[in-house]
Amino acid sequence: MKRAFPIFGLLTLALLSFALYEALIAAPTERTMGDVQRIFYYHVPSAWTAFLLFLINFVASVVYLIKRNPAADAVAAVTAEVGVIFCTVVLVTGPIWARPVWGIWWTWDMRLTLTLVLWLIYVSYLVLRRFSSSSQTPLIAAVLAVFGAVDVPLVYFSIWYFRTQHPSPVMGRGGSLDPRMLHVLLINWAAFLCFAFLVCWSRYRLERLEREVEETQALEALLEPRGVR
Amino acid sequence: MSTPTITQATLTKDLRLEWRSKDAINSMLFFALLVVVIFSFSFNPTAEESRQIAGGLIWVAFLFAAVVALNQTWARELRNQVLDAYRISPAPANALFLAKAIGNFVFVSVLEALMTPLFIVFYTLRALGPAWQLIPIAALGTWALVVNGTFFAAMSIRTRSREIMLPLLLFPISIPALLAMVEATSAILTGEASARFWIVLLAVYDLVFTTVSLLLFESILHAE
Amino acid sequence: MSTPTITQATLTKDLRLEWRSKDAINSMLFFALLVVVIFSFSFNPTAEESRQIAGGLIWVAFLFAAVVALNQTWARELRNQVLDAYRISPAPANALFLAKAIGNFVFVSVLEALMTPLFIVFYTLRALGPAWQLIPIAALGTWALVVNGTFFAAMSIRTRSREIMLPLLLFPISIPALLAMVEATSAILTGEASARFWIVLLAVYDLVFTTVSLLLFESILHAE
Amino acid sequence: MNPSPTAPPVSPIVSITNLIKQFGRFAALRGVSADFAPARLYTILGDNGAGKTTLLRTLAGLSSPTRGTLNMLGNSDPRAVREQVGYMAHPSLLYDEMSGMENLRYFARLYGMDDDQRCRSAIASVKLDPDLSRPVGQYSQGMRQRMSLARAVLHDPKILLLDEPFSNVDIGSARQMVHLLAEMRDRGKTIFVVTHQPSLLDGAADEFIWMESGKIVRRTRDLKLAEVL
Amino acid sequence: MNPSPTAPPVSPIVSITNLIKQFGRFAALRGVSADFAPARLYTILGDNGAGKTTLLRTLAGLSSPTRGTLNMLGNSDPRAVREQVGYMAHPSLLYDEMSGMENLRYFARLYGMDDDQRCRSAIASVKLDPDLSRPVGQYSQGMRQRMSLARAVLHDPKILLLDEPFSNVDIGSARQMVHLLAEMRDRGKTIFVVTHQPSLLDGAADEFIWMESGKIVRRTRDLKLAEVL
Ligand code: HEM
Ligand SMILES: Nc1ncnc2c1ncn2[C@@H]1O[C@H](COP(=O)(O)OP(=O)(O)OP(=O)(O)O)[C@@H](O)[C@H]1O
Ligand SMILES: Nc1ncnc2c1ncn2[C@@H]1O[C@H](COP(=O)(O)OP(=O)(O)OP(=O)(O)O)[C@@H](O)[C@H]1O
Ligand SMILES: [Mg+2]
Ligand SMILES: [Mg+2]
Repeated sequence: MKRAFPIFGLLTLALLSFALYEALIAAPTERTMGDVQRIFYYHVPSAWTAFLLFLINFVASVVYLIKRNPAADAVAAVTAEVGVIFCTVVLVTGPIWARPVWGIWWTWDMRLTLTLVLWLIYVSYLVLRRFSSSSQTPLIAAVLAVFGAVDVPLVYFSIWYFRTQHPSPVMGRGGSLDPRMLHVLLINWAAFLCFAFLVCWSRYRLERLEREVEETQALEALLEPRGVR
Repeated sequence: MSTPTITQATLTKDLRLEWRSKDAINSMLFFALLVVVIFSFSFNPTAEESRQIAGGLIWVAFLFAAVVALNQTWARELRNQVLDAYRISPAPANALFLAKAIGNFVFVSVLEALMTPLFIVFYTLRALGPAWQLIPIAALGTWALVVNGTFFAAMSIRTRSREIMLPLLLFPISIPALLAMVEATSAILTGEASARFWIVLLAVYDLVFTTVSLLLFESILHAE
Repeated sequence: MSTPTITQATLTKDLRLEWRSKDAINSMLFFALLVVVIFSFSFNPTAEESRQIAGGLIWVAFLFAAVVALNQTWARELRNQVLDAYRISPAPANALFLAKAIGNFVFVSVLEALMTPLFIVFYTLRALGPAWQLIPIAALGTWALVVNGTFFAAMSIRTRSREIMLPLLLFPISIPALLAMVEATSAILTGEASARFWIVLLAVYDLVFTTVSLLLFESILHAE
Repeated sequence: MNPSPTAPPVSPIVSITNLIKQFGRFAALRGVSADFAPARLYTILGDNGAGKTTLLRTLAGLSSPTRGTLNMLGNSDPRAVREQVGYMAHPSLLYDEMSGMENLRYFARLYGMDDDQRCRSAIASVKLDPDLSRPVGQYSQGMRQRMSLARAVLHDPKILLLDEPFSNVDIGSARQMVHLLAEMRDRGKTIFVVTHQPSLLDGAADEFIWMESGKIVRRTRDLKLAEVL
Repeated sequence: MNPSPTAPPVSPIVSITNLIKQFGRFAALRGVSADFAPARLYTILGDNGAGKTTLLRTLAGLSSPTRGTLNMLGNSDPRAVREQVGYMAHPSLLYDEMSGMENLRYFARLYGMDDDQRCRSAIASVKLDPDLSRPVGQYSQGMRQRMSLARAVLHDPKILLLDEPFSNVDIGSARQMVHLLAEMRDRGKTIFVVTHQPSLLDGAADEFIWMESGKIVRRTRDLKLAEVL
């Protein structure tokens, strides 16, 4: 177990660099957009990864509410953090891409808006975690996570119907996408998934360690002669 | 000890107390006037323009007024830790939640009732669509704000710097509801589109979150 | 026991409590972001008419932020009746008032500083007039909101039905300030007119009401 | 933990085993174990910060133990026997804005009761005037204290947890309250009284329980005044 | 009102004439007249609702008399001599969010003092630890009570008004507090203590003042325990 971590780390590193090569060099240049389009290989995978992590967060939270086991809470905390990071990447690469391609930084296209709202929800989740007093944090956070997850489909529908005057700018899926591009995209996504997993893993271990330390400290506090009142 | 009776008891208790010190209502009215006035100064619109923005205007005002009210929801229960008295009693947690939510619903509705005429006057609004639909929209929309607001207010009891916490939790979750309210209202005011979809969405939203709240409130209440 | 030292002591005490957790600033940033997002959902930024009222929109947003702040001004002093400890001390009443007012001013100003750039981005605002003037306007306007707000809040501490009407009676007084802020801002955004008159008006307004508050606060504080 | 010298033959109504309560790193209860027989009047003594309130709150189900188990009325979860437990705390647990009668009426409803007569007698039993229209916030401290006791006994619970009921109460009334408690004990109630004026309960109490820095250190039949003074 | 048997030859430091305090139609003080000599320790006794707190609040200048005059340190307005008066109330008058030391530091500033040493010694004098970082809100009731006393004596006032300083305080510490007060009296302070545990002050107090329904009914040199018990 202890050894598995660094090994996996190396693998991820290799995969990432390969993906980088694929994305920047191997992948064919997009006709109309030119090289800017290559940002696509980071944009989309991070989006998908973020969504996946938020999903895990939801599951973990539900598990915590039922079983009340701290491990689930740790998982929820970690996935939320990393998810928000990847979501931020999407929100940054998006506009960077949008600027040259559409000539504007931001539009209220449904996908963009959805990402933004998701980001808001899970940032508020993190804020809550930091602000609530320790003993109840897991419970309250889990509850909020459920609220957030339940909210997502509603957000989706509302935005889907919202301001339809703005045509969705994102180029069609599948068919129009050059298979080589798709290939690179998938490699990148795989790399991102490994990377995300790696980060989550280490954060998770850290989380657990902190809690163990607290436990032991508390036990010592029990043994030591009563301190000042 | 059935939920309805407790709910009713708690609700009447709260309403009576609020009525004695017209504190909340006053601050909200004060606030409402402030909002309407500042908007009426910000520009005086032609009937056409005002129709375009009135929906957003009204609902943003309502949203923030609601936050002011919701922040006071649990204040009374926290003084002298009366909440503990409820927690050790066999009364069902949901009764308390419902009572508080309904109470807030009443407040915000009163506020809305106070503000709407002001808006209509200031902006010479005239609905081109079916005006009667505005009533279900207002009701559903208000409940959407209030049910989550009450729940999150209860959650933020257990956090540092409560007052700022509530909007942080409430706003992101309420976005779809807010969208629905605004869009539905403007749809009816301008009469350009039908508000049916939005009304349905609001109804679903209310249904979902009322259920979730009722399922989870007990654990929040008894969180130490 | 000079007013400045006490003011400074109280202010630092309050600020330390507010910012005890480093996260406070982040949470406020987030709040600001939320407000702006809510607004851009409610007032389609791409629509021309909402661009026109941007001046008003900004001030409403600031107003909301102010309300959030003002609502918690005296809460801390009332718990455990700490206010009594102040009242029996020889410390000058005005020191307390100034500390609270300045505290609120800081809070609201920070929020404004955070929100403005967001507004500019979302609404792609561009001042056609002298933009730098917006700073004195914001400062003066915020102080106008805050000084009255703090005072009203203090009065409603000891709410008997008689006194609670006071804020509502005094409310019309704050209209000129609101008018000035909004007009000045839009004047500068549109660049059509000069904002000088409004700035002067705001300055005078602040001067007058700060004086009045300082004169009257002592009697308010020691009202039984 | 030396077992009670008066270990009751009857099955205990409340039994605690190795109860530990921690606030962060600080342990307010450090392994409390004890059995309590029904129909007794127990007096809990101890210095400030000894953990008396914490113990009572745990019994009332208001705070959950960090470790250890407790069993009340044959039930391991205090919340399951809420109807049977009455708790009086340091704060009044009353609405300042309402009159005493209005307060009790409301709390009676919470326990599924709805008769004024009962509220009136509860108030009368603590020597207050049921018709006093003054809001509780304007009561004198001692009056508030008594009203709070009335709230605790309102639903006539089997187990009564009183946290310093006599503080701020004038001696005369305090003695009356003691009589009231003794008589309730004779009617089969089990009563726990935390107090710093044990002399008041001398004679009335069945057992005195000394706490020190989160532990029960002594249980004695009668109060050797020498030990406290 | 029989004049005090011990009418002091020295000029009184506090003298009250026919003090009346009404709350709406209810009169909490019904014509109180008395002179109090300096450098004495007065104990005020009386049933709940007798008007003790109201009297103290009036002396502290927190509530203004409906009728009647009072004169402190030769001054007819209590607010004029605020530096010279210390008041301890039922509520703690402390910020729950701040540690004891932070609280005192702030209040010291209000009295134009700015030295930590003084705060530390004040806390130490009530047998608490100045370095206890726990916020006051997490103190036990008795700890809070003591900290509140520390606040009252912080600026070392000539006149000290203490409203039930011993309630919730364990007997040992209460006795220490009494010693502290006696010694302050010897240093020339005039001290008024409202309490329901007069036995604590037996010997220490110079005079016992009995109040009944808003009047002073008796002033005696020593406490005939018979009268209270
Ligand atoms: C401005 C901020 C932007 C945001 C927040 C954003 C957000 C997203 C998200 C969340 C996804 C994954 C959702 C899904 O695949 O269903 C996505 C996919 C995608 N985005 Fe963006 N995007 C932005 C800008 C852009 C721009 C400027 C382009 C290029 C013109 C673009 C092109 C794509 C493509 C091609 C996909 C993957 C194909 C697809 O899933 O349909 N995006 N974007
Ligand atoms: N919420 C809390 N967080 C941290 N520490 C706490 C908390 N509540 C109590 N404590 C600490 O636990 C210890 C025991 O508190 P507790 O109130 O049980 O004492 P007590 O025996 O009731 O004292 P008193 O007789 O003064 O009421 C105290 O040192 C107190 O500071
Ligand atoms: N603000 C108020 N409004 C109306 N009545 C009040 C107010 N404050 C006190 N009273 C009444 O005045 C009477 C005396 O109150 P006070 O607090 O002085 O009694 P006390 O002697 O301090 O009693 P205790 O020993 O219980 O503290 C009580 O009947 C109380 O109800
Ligand atoms: Mg206690
Ligand atoms: Mg009193």
